[in-house]
Amino acid sequence: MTDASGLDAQLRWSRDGFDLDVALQLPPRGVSVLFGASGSGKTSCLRALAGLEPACTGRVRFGDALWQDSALRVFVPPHKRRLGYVVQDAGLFAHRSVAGNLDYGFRRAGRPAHLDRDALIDAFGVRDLLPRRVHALSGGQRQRVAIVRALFADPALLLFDEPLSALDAGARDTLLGHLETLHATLATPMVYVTHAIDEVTRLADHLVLLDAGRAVAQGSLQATLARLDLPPSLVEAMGAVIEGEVVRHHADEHLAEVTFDGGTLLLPRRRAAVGQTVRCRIGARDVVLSLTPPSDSSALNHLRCRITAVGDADHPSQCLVQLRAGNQLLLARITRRSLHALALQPDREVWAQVKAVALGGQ
Amino acid sequence: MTDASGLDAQLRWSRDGFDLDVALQLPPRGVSVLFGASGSGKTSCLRALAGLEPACTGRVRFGDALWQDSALRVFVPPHKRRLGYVVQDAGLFAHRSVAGNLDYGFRRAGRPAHLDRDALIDAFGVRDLLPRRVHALSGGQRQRVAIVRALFADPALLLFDEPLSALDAGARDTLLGHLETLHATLATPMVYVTHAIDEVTRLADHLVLLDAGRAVAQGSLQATLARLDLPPSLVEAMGAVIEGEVVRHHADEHLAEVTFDGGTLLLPRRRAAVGQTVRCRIGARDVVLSLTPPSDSSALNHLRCRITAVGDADHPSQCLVQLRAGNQLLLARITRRSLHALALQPDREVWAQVKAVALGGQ
Amino acid sequence: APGRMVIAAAASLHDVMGRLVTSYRAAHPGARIDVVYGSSGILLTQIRQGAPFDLFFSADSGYPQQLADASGSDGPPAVYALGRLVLWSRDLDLAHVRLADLVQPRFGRIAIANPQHAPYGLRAEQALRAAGVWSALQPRLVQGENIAQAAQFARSGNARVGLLAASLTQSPAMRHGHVAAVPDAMYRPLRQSFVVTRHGADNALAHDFAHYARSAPARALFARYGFGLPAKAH
Amino acid sequence: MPWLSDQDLEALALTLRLAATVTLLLLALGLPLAWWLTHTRSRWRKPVAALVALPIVLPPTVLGFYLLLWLGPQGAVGRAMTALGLQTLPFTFAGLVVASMLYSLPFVVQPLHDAFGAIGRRPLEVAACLGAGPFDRFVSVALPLALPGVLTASALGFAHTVGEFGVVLMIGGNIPGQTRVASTQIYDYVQSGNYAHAHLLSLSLLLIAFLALLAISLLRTRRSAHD
Amino acid sequence: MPWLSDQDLEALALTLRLAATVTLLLLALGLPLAWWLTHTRSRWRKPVAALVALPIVLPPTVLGFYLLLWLGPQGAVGRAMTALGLQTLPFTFAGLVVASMLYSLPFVVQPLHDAFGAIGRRPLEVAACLGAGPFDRFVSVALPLALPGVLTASALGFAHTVGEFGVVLMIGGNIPGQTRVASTQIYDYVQSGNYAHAHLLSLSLLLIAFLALLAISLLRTRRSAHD
Ligand SMILES: Nc1ncnc2c1ncn2[C@@H]1O[C@H](COP(=O)(O)OP(=O)(O)OP(=O)(O)O)[C@@H](O)[C@H]1O
Ligand SMILES: Nc1ncnc2c1ncn2[C@@H]1O[C@H](COP(=O)(O)OP(=O)(O)OP(=O)(O)O)[C@@H](O)[C@H]1O
Ligand code: MOO
Ligand SMILES: [Mg+2]
Ligand SMILES: [Mg+2]
Repeated sequence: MTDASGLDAQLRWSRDGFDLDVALQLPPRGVSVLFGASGSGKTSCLRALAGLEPACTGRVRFGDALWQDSALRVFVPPHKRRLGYVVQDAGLFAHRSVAGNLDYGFRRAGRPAHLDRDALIDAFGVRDLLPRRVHALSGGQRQRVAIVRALFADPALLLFDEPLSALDAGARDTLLGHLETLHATLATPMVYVTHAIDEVTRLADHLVLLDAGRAVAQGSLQATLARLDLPPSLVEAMGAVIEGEVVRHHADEHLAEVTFDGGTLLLPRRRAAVGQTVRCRIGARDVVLSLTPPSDSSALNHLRCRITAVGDADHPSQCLVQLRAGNQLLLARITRRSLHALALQPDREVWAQVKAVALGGQ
Repeated sequence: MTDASGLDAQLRWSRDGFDLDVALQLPPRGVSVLFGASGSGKTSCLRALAGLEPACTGRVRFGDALWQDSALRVFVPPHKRRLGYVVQDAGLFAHRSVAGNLDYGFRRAGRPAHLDRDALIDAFGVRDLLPRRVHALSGGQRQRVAIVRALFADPALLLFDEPLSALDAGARDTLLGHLETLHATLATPMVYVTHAIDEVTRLADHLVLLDAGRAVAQGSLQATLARLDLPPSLVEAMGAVIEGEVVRHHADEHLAEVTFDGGTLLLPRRRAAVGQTVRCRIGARDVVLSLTPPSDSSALNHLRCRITAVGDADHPSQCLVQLRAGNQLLLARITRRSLHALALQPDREVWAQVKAVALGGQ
Repeated sequence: APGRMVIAAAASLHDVMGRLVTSYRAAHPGARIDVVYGSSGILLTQIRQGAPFDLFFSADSGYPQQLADASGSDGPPAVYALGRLVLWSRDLDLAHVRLADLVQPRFGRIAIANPQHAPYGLRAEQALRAAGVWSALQPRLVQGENIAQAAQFARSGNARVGLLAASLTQSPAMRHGHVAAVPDAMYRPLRQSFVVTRHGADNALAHDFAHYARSAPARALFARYGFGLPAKAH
Repeated sequence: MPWLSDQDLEALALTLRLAATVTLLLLALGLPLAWWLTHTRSRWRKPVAALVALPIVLPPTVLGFYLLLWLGPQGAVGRAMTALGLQTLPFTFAGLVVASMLYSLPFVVQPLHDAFGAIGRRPLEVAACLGAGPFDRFVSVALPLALPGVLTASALGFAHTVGEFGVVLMIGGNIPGQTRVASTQIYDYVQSGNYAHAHLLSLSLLLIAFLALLAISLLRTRRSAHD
Repeated sequence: MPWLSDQDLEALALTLRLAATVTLLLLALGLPLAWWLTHTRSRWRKPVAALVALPIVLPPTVLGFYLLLWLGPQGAVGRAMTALGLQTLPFTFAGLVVASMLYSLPFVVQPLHDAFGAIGRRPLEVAACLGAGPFDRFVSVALPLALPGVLTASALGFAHTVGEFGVVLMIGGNIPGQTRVASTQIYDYVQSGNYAHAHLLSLSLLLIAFLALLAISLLRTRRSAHD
């Protein structure tokens, strides 16, 4: 991928006992997720991209703009990069109220008229907090304020460092939904650091796996997640991400029927209208394989597939089965006992059974 | 529950726009999880228990010790409560190295000989960090140091405020395992704040649900999670937690066979030996119901159950089915379409199908 | 025409210079006359660095002479009074007390002005040497930066006795103390002189005041404050 | 009991004017200087820091004496000023301002330096990412966060100038209405044994100062209620 | 070029002894005082804070004058001391120490107060939960975190005492080896027109102070490398 209009960075940086050496090519739209273990260098990458670490050498190009080139002695300071950076600990200004914090970047961005501030304030549920002092906010409240503040600055590039890790499941789900909507409407690319799998699968278009200061894998989400050779930290995330078209709504049952290349799925109805394309993730652990199409089971979805490969999972009792339904790759995680009992092997035809509820939460 | 040797607290505290009014009865052993949305008062509770908020009135008794009684004007200061408090943002001492931070509580606890410091240091993977300055740690590294520091203080009560929210999935899994081991060996009760479902299900013995400063439900994990009337934020967590005895190991397949009152389960083998009691959670979303015992399917476990009740789920397309297998309650989340197609209703007998891999990660 | 002038006066002239200006002002209504007090040494330094003082009344003749030698004055110094040293105490009866008696411990600490640069301090040293007690008294001597400060040490009782300018002991604040004269012979005469500075050379008021300072009413005032009088000039 | 004389009032007014002028100028000078000291990586940092601190150890009279020599008509600065057709500084209000600034500089810069240091890099980084340039960050983030330090610096600078004596005496010349401030006026009263007037003027000075300090302390508390 | 006389050396030594004594005593007094001011909820807080700050505005000579009156044999304190069979304080080294402490107190307490305030409650709370009692927290957490402030306070206190002149002039009595410090010695040289000696002694004082300040600045940098 050498898209001239995306983010293209070559970062090199050594400091006591930690070496960062990362080449990133991120697409000009959508969400690129940096994923990696604690201490693998995710925050360091974001800081270098933001221009907060002048000691980091290399080259950073964003669209047409050259932000940094150590060889040419180019270095654009952070405040000229039009960033929306949400740092790991929120970093709210203690001397300003919540409203004052939100206003800070907004004013410096020249009060952009196209920003619907009220909508953002409501979406992130910070209206009641506006007059509050930031010391009187809970951890989650701070994080929400920090997100809205970054969005108010009308950034050309969003940098989010684990913005949801302080939120409860409910709030996170809501915020994730809003972030999804945002990135569809805002067209602002986002580099997103997280170690939460559901954030990866729901938000990422592009995935970069960091390990000990190096990018060990990067590519589109679909291509990356269906690989069998990912590091163990990703096993929970593994599975297929399927994009299909909503063809019908079953109104009384609140289900949506989605067709894709490899078949049809029923899933809990979402806001998407008929004809729209939706994304849904089928986790490897949610897939049950059987040799015959199951009957009288509560699992609604059955896809006819062909086994393409079998690989190891993270536990010796289990293995990963890669399947193809039409052009779409699926993954199933099953026990080795079942693999043998059902005599599964590449090229065999099987039925993949997926509960509709397993497709709901995404 | 009026166990005289546990933690018994009655906390009342008003401050601009937020009222805390919570009565807690926590058992003298094991992990009590405070669970609730952002801003519901979890941190406030912990701070009040620690004695950091003298403005909070009420009564706190821990075992035989009366820590606070506003009526009697009793107030034991924090440093006399023998606490191990891990705060939400780690709170490391900036003027000390990692080793110096760890040493701090240890020395003040009188260098307790029974603490196996090396084991803890290795368990939490902080050995390499010992000489480091705390400013040079990543978010996750800080949190791990804070946990070890609290344990080094040889506390009588552990208070953990979202200690794992800054960790990646791999590190979290490892740490959760160590926390599980710890609470089995240390006998130190723990009050644990989190909004991560897997932490609840893996660690909690006792669950307190906080909402807007009030405890809306509390009780043992099993009793609480299998209720059908929990708030929506808990839906993902719902399911059964089953305790059973390991009766056999299938060594070549790395599976363990566990029997409980309602049947037998095969699960990925863990460290537990034959004869030991293990806990495993069966999430409502992982259960598939069928009318006949399935054949040639990769799902290893099939339990014969009787439906006891049907309730609403968080999405209108779905419902929750409460089942009984022996004395054990299970929950299944299925679509209403399946409910009708299979004509499921209370008292009906069904087969609950659970993949072994779904039981693995806990 | 009512003018303005600033007089720099040695610390030993506290009070008497004020009176002198008051009586002079009665004849020159509208003129603004300010007095700046300091130790003679500092005043000289300041004048040499361009201080806008029109007249310089020193506690001796040496400092004005230095100014004159450096052509910082309008004309040579003129003696306006002869300074006198006295022994003063707030609460000790000094009748029949001679300087030599000061070695007795009952006199406690003894205040003098700094002999290095305050003319009265130097005279005090000479007198104590003449009495043969200078070395013996060393541990009990406390020095004021100028003679007014030495007076303050004595007045506050922190020093039991002081070797002070007679003029200061005539002020209302100190008139109630006990005084003993120091024989003139024990120290070199203090020929207190003044000059019109170069700054004041063109100031008619300054020249007029210089004239007044040697007039009969002025001499009477100096005498009332315990000064000796120089031979009448001109 | 005497009442404050016209001269006393004049001296008090002059004192306040001097202290206010000096404090404002010192803040104008000290804020950027302290900021520079906090954030520069220049190798001039330490020498400049030590230089700024030096006036503290000079006895004020000594400082005043050297200023008198340098700024006077024979001094290097004085000659240059005369050559430019300017009045030399000693014995003028402007001279007092210059000298007092030099004398009180460290008492203003040091607390500012500490306060800026205590802010840490985080809020400034956040501000930069929100589009604030260096000067903007200084004004909109560093200054408000360092407010307690700014107040302390102002209080110390103001009070130190009010309490200034040695420097003023040396290069001021104690000229009424021009360079005779309250402190030298009190000294005069004391020297002439006029204790009643000395007490009264001292009391006035104390009262004014107490009110000023109280006001600053109130500002501090209002602000620290935010923590 | 003259060399430093024995008297000069004596004065320098006395100056350093005085400044060191005063600084140590002021830290011993100022640390708990600033700590108390930072954390108390007593209603005496504001009055005490204002009282501590008051000496700043008093011209040193005025302060010295009142000390002379109060501590002298006629003064309230002096009478009490005489009644107890003690020597009165004016004209003694102990008197200089007491007066200088009073004079420099605010310059020590203020930076300490700021530094303690900047620490925030969090580290202290964490320490409490790790079993540290109030005094322990003060020593093991507050002090090291406030180190830059402690250094500033020490530097200001030390330097201010070295530069002390007015107070010493008023209650010192200029007794060699006892109360004649460098500042008064230089002043004497200036007064008697002995400029060469004045320059030399001033230079020595500057050099010593510069070295002391440099040392403190180095300590600060070592420490701030941790941020
Ligand atoms: N200021 C610093 N000086 C030296 N090393 C540092 C500094 N900050 C971080 N490091 C080290 O750099 C490495 C990468 O840190 P970074 O903060 O980028 O990790 P991360 O991937 O964001 O981790 P986390 O998920 O825990 O936030 C870590 O090993 C850390 O110890
Ligand atoms: N210092 C304070 N002053 C006033 N109100 C506060 C203060 N700190 C927190 N609050 C309010 O108290 C409520 C409870 O806060 P608390 O920190 O206990 O929430 P929490 O459950 O820990 O949330 P989170 O999961 O986001 O950390 C919130 O509404 C918060 O806004
Ligand atoms: O009046 Mo003087 O000059 O102090 O002796
Ligand atoms: Mg990070
Ligand atoms: Mg919290």
